[in-house]
Amino acid sequence: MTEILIISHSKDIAEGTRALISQMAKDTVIQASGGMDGGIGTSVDQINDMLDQVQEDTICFYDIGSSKMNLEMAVEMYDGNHTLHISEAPIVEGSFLAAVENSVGTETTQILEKLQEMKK
Amino acid sequence: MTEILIISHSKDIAEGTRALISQMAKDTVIQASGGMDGGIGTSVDQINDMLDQVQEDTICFYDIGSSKMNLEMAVEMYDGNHTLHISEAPIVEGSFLAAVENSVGTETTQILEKLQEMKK
Amino acid sequence: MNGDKLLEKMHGLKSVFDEKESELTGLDREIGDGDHGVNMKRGFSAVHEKVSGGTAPEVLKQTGMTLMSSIGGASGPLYGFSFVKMSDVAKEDIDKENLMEMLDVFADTVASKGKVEGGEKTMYDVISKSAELLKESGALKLDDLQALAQETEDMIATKGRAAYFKEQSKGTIDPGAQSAVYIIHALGEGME
Amino acid sequence: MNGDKLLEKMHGLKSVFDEKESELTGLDREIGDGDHGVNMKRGFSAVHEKVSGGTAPEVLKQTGMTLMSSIGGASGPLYGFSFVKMSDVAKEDIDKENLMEMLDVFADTVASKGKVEGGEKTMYDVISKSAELLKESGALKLDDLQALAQETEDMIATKGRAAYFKEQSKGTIDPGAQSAVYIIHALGEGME
Ligand SMILES: Nc1ncnc2c1ncn2[C@@H]1O[C@H](COP(=O)(O)OP(=O)(O)O)[C@@H](O)[C@H]1O
Ligand SMILES: Nc1ncnc2c1ncn2[C@@H]1O[C@H](COP(=O)(O)OP(=O)(O)O)[C@@H](O)[C@H]1O
Ligand SMILES: [Mg+2]
Ligand SMILES: [Mg+2]
Ligand SMILES: [Mg+2]
Ligand SMILES: [Mg+2]
Repeated sequence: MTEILIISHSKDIAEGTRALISQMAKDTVIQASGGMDGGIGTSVDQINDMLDQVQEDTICFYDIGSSKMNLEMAVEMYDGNHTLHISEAPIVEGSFLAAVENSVGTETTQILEKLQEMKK
Repeated sequence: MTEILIISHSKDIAEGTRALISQMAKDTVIQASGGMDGGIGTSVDQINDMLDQVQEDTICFYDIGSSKMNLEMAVEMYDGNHTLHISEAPIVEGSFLAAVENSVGTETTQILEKLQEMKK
Repeated sequence: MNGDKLLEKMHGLKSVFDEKESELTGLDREIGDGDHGVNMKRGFSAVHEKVSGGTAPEVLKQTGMTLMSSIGGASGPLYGFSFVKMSDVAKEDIDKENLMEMLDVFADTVASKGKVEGGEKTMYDVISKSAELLKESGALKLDDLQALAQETEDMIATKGRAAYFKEQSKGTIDPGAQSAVYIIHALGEGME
Repeated sequence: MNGDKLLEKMHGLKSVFDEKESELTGLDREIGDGDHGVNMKRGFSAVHEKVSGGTAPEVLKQTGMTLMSSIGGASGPLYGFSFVKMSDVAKEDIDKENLMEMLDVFADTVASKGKVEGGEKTMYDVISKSAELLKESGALKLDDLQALAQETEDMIATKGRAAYFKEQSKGTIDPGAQSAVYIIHALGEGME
């Protein structure tokens, strides 16, 4: 089953989004990470650490600009066996939709289509 | 200058979004609140408390379904002198855009137009 | 039914929801986020603690305000605002006819706030049929109300969190429809 | 320039960014989120602490990996990945010509990762012109590099956080362009 990965500039946004989602999508694996040095920021490392744990194809969400760059870079460097999708959907609402759809068994391609209708 | 109000199901999302935004929009007034009883939820009270503090026209952001209902209700019951806009834009990315645009002096109507291009 | 009697009923709902917590949470775990039991329990515990009396309309209004503040889910504004609105039409001494009026307001408020209609698998499916039930059967019996909630079992949810479950929302009674059974039953008790 | 010499330069950038922290932060406060000074300081403190030696390509690669992990802003992946990419073309003993090659790779990497071109008011405006500068003037003098950064002052930002400031981004040197001056100056020192 598809997994969800969340990278935010803020640890709080990452944690809060995970909590919000997991309430409704208990069987979906969600990894979330954010922040830098106790403040706002992201790093490729955090993403790499999450990618190391990935066990299935994964949809990845980011919040603003530079986390996207880090995410793209980490995905480019990834040499594992799973397909990684970077979604441009809003981090909270997009990952929520994806996780819930995923937990009710919606196909990944269909989830990705739904996410594409969102715009941030 | 227009103010920003954020209501989330998660205290962490609310706090994190505020932190992310205020870094770049230092002079924009941002109120953010979320969570219920230490967990996930929202209540009209939290929103009313924030609306009591509003000093200017305000753009309000919510995350998912029931926080919208609470927000609509609070806005309907509001009897202050300022105009309250409920935005359907994504909570993190929408409030970020609005705050930054606001802090560089973009007109509120133009900000609202930009927000309308977003979709969650 | 005067304010005192109504207050007693509202306070009594605390123990009802204490008892039904796991039932409601169980339903919400199937087609929601699994908090409806906790939400309703928290809401009516707060009512028990904070609503201390007055005329019937006053008790309704205080109950509504308290529910809005304390439930914490979608059902909070829906139930809360409905009680506030019912206080506008309630008499100091509520009779059967007045209760029908109140139930109509209850349904209208949920419809407008929830942007919901019948058949969408929500609390509205119970609330909207209860005035009719009272009119036709002369009472709000638990079994009859439960039958209304039961009708939501085969529905596919199109509002609220359950809507994410689409076809899979079939087979579970809507949690809000179930909690509405207890609230409306309490309102109607002793009015036969 | 061998690995030892390069390491010395990379370690030396720690004190440069310690000293320039408030300058860079000041610029980023005008047209960004005010963290570029802290970011660069954190990045090169980590390099000082963690990069301990090897051949020139090894030092570049370690520096890049460390910057990627520790800077924490948009400049992290841009500088970090650029150093990693430069390590692919760097010789064990870097001469002027090899440095030109490296600077071209630096520019190409930023262009592709940042999806940026010249005139967008970013670090790219300094980086992309530095190979040319080295070729033409035979050196990477601080004044000449600073003149490149200075050119960004009148530009309107269309990439990164500064883009949100639109016309108001005019009048401030791009923070990344300014930090690029120090990095490229360090790379070029003693190579005249
Ligand atoms: N738009 C709506 N209209 C009517 N009822 C709704 C609506 N959304 C949710 N509900 C009701 O609320 C119930 C869920 O309440 P609760 O679990 O307390 O809130 P939440 O879904 O926010 O966790 C549902 O079972 C349904 O009856
Ligand atoms: N897409 C991009 N392409 C090239 N350079 C960029 C891009 N985005 C940002 N930058 C550079 O990064 C600098 C800001 O870095 P920094 O403040 O550390 O990151 P952040 O903007 O995430 O806080 C900018 O001044 C600019 O030079
Ligand atoms: Mg619920
Ligand atoms: Mg809930
Ligand atoms: Mg910055
Ligand atoms: Mg930053």
